[in-house]
Amino acid sequence: MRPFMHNMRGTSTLPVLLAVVAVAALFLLPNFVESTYALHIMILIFISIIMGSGWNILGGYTGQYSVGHAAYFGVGGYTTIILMQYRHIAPWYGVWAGILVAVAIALIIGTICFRLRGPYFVLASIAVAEIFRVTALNLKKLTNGAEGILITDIPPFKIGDVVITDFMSKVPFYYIGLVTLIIAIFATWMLQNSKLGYYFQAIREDQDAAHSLGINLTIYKNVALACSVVFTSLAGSLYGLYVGFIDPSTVLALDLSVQIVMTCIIGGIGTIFGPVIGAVVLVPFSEALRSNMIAQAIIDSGLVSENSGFGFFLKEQLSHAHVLIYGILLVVVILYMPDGILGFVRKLTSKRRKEAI
Amino acid sequence: MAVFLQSMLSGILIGGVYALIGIGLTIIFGVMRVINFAHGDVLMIGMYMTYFLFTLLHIDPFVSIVVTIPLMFLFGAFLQKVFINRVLGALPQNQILLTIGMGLVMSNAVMLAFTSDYKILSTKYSSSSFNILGISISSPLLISFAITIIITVALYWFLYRTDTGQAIRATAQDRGAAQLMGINVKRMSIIAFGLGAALAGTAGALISPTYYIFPQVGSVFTLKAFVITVLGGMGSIVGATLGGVLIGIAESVGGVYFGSGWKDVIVFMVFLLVLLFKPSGLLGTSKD
Amino acid sequence: MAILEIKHVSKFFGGLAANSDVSFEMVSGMIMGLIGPNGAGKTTLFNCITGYYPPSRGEIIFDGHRMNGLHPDAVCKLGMARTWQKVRPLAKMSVVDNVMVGALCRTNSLKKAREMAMEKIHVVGLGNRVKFLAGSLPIGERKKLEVARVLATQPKLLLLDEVMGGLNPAESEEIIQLILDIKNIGITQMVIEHDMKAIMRISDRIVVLNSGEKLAEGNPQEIVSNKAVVDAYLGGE
Amino acid sequence: MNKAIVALMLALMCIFPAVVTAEAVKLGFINSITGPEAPIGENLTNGVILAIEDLKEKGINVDLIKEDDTGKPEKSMAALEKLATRDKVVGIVGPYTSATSNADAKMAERYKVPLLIPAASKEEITRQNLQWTFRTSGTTGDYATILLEMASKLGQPKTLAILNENTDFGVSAANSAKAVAEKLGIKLVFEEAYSKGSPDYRSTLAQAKAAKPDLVFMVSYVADAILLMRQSREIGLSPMAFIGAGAGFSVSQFASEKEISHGIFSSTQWTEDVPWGNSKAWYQRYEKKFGKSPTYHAACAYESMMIMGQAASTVGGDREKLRQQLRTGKWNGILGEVSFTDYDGYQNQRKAQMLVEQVQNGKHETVWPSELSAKKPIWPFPGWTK
Repeated sequence: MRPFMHNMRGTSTLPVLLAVVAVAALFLLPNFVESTYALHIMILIFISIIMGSGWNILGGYTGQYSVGHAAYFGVGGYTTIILMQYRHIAPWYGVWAGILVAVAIALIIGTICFRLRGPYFVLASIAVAEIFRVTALNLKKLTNGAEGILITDIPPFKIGDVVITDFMSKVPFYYIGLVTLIIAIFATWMLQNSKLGYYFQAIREDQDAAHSLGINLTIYKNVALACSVVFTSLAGSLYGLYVGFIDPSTVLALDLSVQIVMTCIIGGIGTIFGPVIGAVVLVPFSEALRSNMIAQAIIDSGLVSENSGFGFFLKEQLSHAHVLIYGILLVVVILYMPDGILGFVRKLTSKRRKEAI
Repeated sequence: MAVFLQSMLSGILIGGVYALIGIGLTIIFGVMRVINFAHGDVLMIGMYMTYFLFTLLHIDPFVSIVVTIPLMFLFGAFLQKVFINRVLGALPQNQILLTIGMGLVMSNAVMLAFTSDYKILSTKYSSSSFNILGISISSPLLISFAITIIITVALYWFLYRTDTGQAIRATAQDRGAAQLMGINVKRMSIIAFGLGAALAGTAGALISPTYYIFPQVGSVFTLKAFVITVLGGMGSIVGATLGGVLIGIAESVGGVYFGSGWKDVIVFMVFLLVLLFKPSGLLGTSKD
Repeated sequence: MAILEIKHVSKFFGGLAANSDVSFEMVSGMIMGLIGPNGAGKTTLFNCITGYYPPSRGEIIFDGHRMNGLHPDAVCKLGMARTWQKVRPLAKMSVVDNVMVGALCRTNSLKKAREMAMEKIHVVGLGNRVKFLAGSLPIGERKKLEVARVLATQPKLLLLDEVMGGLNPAESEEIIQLILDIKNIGITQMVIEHDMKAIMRISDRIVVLNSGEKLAEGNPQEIVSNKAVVDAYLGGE
Repeated sequence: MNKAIVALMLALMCIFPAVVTAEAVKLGFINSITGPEAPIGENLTNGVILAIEDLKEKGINVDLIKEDDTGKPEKSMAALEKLATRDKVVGIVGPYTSATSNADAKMAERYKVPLLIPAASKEEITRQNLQWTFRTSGTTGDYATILLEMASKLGQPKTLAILNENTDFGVSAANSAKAVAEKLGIKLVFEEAYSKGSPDYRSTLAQAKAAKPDLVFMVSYVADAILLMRQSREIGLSPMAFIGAGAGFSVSQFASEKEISHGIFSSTQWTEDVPWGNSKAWYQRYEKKFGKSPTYHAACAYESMMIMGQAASTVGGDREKLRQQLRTGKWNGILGEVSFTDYDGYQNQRKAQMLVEQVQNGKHETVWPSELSAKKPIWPFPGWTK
């Protein structure tokens, strides 16, 4: 391994230090923050980062744009929860089973679908996810169909006789999410700086060239998929356990697949921190839109009176319009920041640098 | 047997409308290589247009396509010129997300404007039918099937017999070569998207009397359109026509023999198999 | 000793024969020129040899291995590497990363791969471009990058598909020198080229393809004086 | 990376609790305002708007915080979380769907905030020993029971076909119907869960017809309800009776399709005919204000908000007191007398008096039970008009 400074593209030691500080701060956060609402948003951000990082390995680094990752998210979540609810297998074992099942399924699908390229692969990935969704709807004995599975209680996690956590508050989920996301980021970093990472990127840049350089496309694409699915499945399990409810229309939906891709693209794909930035921007933004906080803030700040026509419009209509705004945002980002926020920022700084010279 | 014939027939009739949706998508894909995730939402716009023409101006839905087609064409051309055009060279995932975003904007803008109520367009003939040999045939569905055939024939004439049509087909076959041959590819793209939107809008108009209308209705049809397009071979108009009818039949007959819950699985399985083993579509000539 | 034997290779696309019944041999250490008019089937033959298409008929023996049905990655591992007529840089990766991808075919260590890559980069003369993105290089340097990348896979046989295409005379001259240098290291090469002067200069032997068939084979003098070749091909120049 | 931290800080600033000042009763309302459930969600919103007006008239000022859950459980949880911890509301009305209600019910338990579910009918929601969750809506079991009991009294149906949409509500209602039918000795001869939004149900209906059922029980929302009946008419499916489990079959949009709606039964929790409260006047007021007639969802949401508002006005922001109020109180409004009791394995569940309506000449008429009915039921199904 070479020293840090060269490995992380475009970054140097200072940001790494900052990252360490940020992680430390995140670990201490629950001790200072009483608002469980804030913790809830943080946990959603974490889950979003984990699934984004997972997708990023396949989509960002290897260039295989799956718009069907909800399939693996759902398989992971369902496996863990079915095992817990019907077989009484504790989730910290079930999660591994979830990963195993998801990876096994992914490898079968990958072997079949990876011969497709470009838009054809995208469509195949959507079809796979839809097959999973409809299957989950129909296998009522296994998945309880459209009614979904409601978790009664997560057994307390014990080592020996010592209860580590009983999962009654959000804090354990917060830490599990945080640790998993750090692992996901670290794994991405490791990948980027390994033979695998080089091979993945070579496949992304030019499959045929990569093939001629001794890279077995089927094997390496499947390896990328497997790595990707590990985190996607973990995110799914974590989501299911945290929300306490799982049903096909939430965990196996096309919406979710799109959301995963969107997190990465908005942050910047094929970069370690792309999914992080994507999640940190998207989750609070959509929450603020959903709960009408933005309109409220505009009114509270005194810019617009609540009783004026515009104020009324903001208060009553903006909450209806949040998906619309989300859509507009998406269009604007794609048109004006096609490389995501990270790419945009990088372009700005490099421009400034050039101007300085 | 009666059940089988019944489901065959309604499958074929519904399939005609699916074909229109598929043809629209396939032209767009063929010419621009962009997968249009907003296709269903464009169809939804067509439905609302038909609905308001009917309720406000009392224009029969089947007559209203005379208005719908040109309007939707302009709408499609506008979308292409303002949005799609800017991502033609971009990464496929960016194109996909852009069209998804456009779809979200369309469906939610419509929701804000007209609420998310289900709108049901009730004509005198909405639920009329007649019987032949114990098989009932829905009159509006039959009319819409007939119109589909007329439009498809007109479209074939346009694409195969006019210069513009041939230029579109040439662009669909090989964008680069078409450009070298002096075809104004940009213009073709605008026309293609306009055509695609017009066809989707027409399909929307045709199913309005027998279906219902709400802002999110598009998603049902977007996925179907993909399946149809791939089945027929992306970019193949004949293929999409047949693909539409095939999917109509597969859904209808599959629903009977595998249960309607599983019919989508069957449709998507067929879709995957075609993608894998005959990526050029059922009709396409395979290139070794 | 023959390092590569092409035995009666044919390749059909639909009903069309892109190659039909092509046979020749290459001896270790030589440079074989492969020429022919456009559409003669040169690149198709490359693709058959390197595993992109399975040949419809015939056999390809490389270094004692039967190559039919092997995929390009396996072909590369056996020691045969190719460049592309239309260059294929890994655009968003740096020059050194591009070459490392080639080197990783032989090692699992990034450190070793980097050393190997740096060495090849210096061989082709891109030492001052190490950290540039491959996509930002001009065409001449992309061609060199492509050569460095295949060299890093440590091939016994190198197939170069029009490495001088689109280059100015000075750049072409650099590439010619590079090819001769590679020959001196002891790597066998097969070269597709349109520039007749260059191909005559560097080739030990030349195979002429026309409409998918082998028209002639011999050393440069023989080819220049071969009537069939002159009629079919050189005469047209 | 620096940017990431800045962004994080900004995000946190958005989230941290704002200063709260409240004089009025602070209540939350979670609903599906956008998303696929929005069409019905709108009825709930309208009902609540009327309730807030009426509460004001009673001198109860409600500071209502509306939250949209887009029909997704995790969004709904976020909404509840925000209401309970950041906005510090006393009580919450909502959410709409069964899936979101289920998720929120557990969360309400954790935050000890009274949650009053207006319209979700999945049985399990109030069968989990939850202390803080109350439900105004009847359950899917109630829907099926009244319909099948009525059918058994009016005729002697022996066989039953069930067609339900493959959603949480559809499946729960179908399951309840199966259980009730078994109790009454009615045999199930055909069952199909269809995926909603399909333009063509003809093949499924042709199959149902081939099974020759006496009763056809359907669960679907209005759009599919109209489609199903249109296509039943085309196919010529004509059993002893069509019975629909509320939802789509009980809205006026369905009834107005005279050709296909005449003679169809549906169960519901509220109609304008009921003698409870000032239902008739409320119906007219709703129609005038929103330009459409109210569904039972609207009535349930209205009553839920009325109950929540009245109960909360006396407790001065104390959630535990509010919970006691809800457990012990009795209210009289457009749903008749409402109280939340424990019975049949339910907790804090309103024992809903269900009604059966029949569409007669394009209008819903309450036909069952006889003591609450305005008209006599038409039995059996009169057949399709030509």
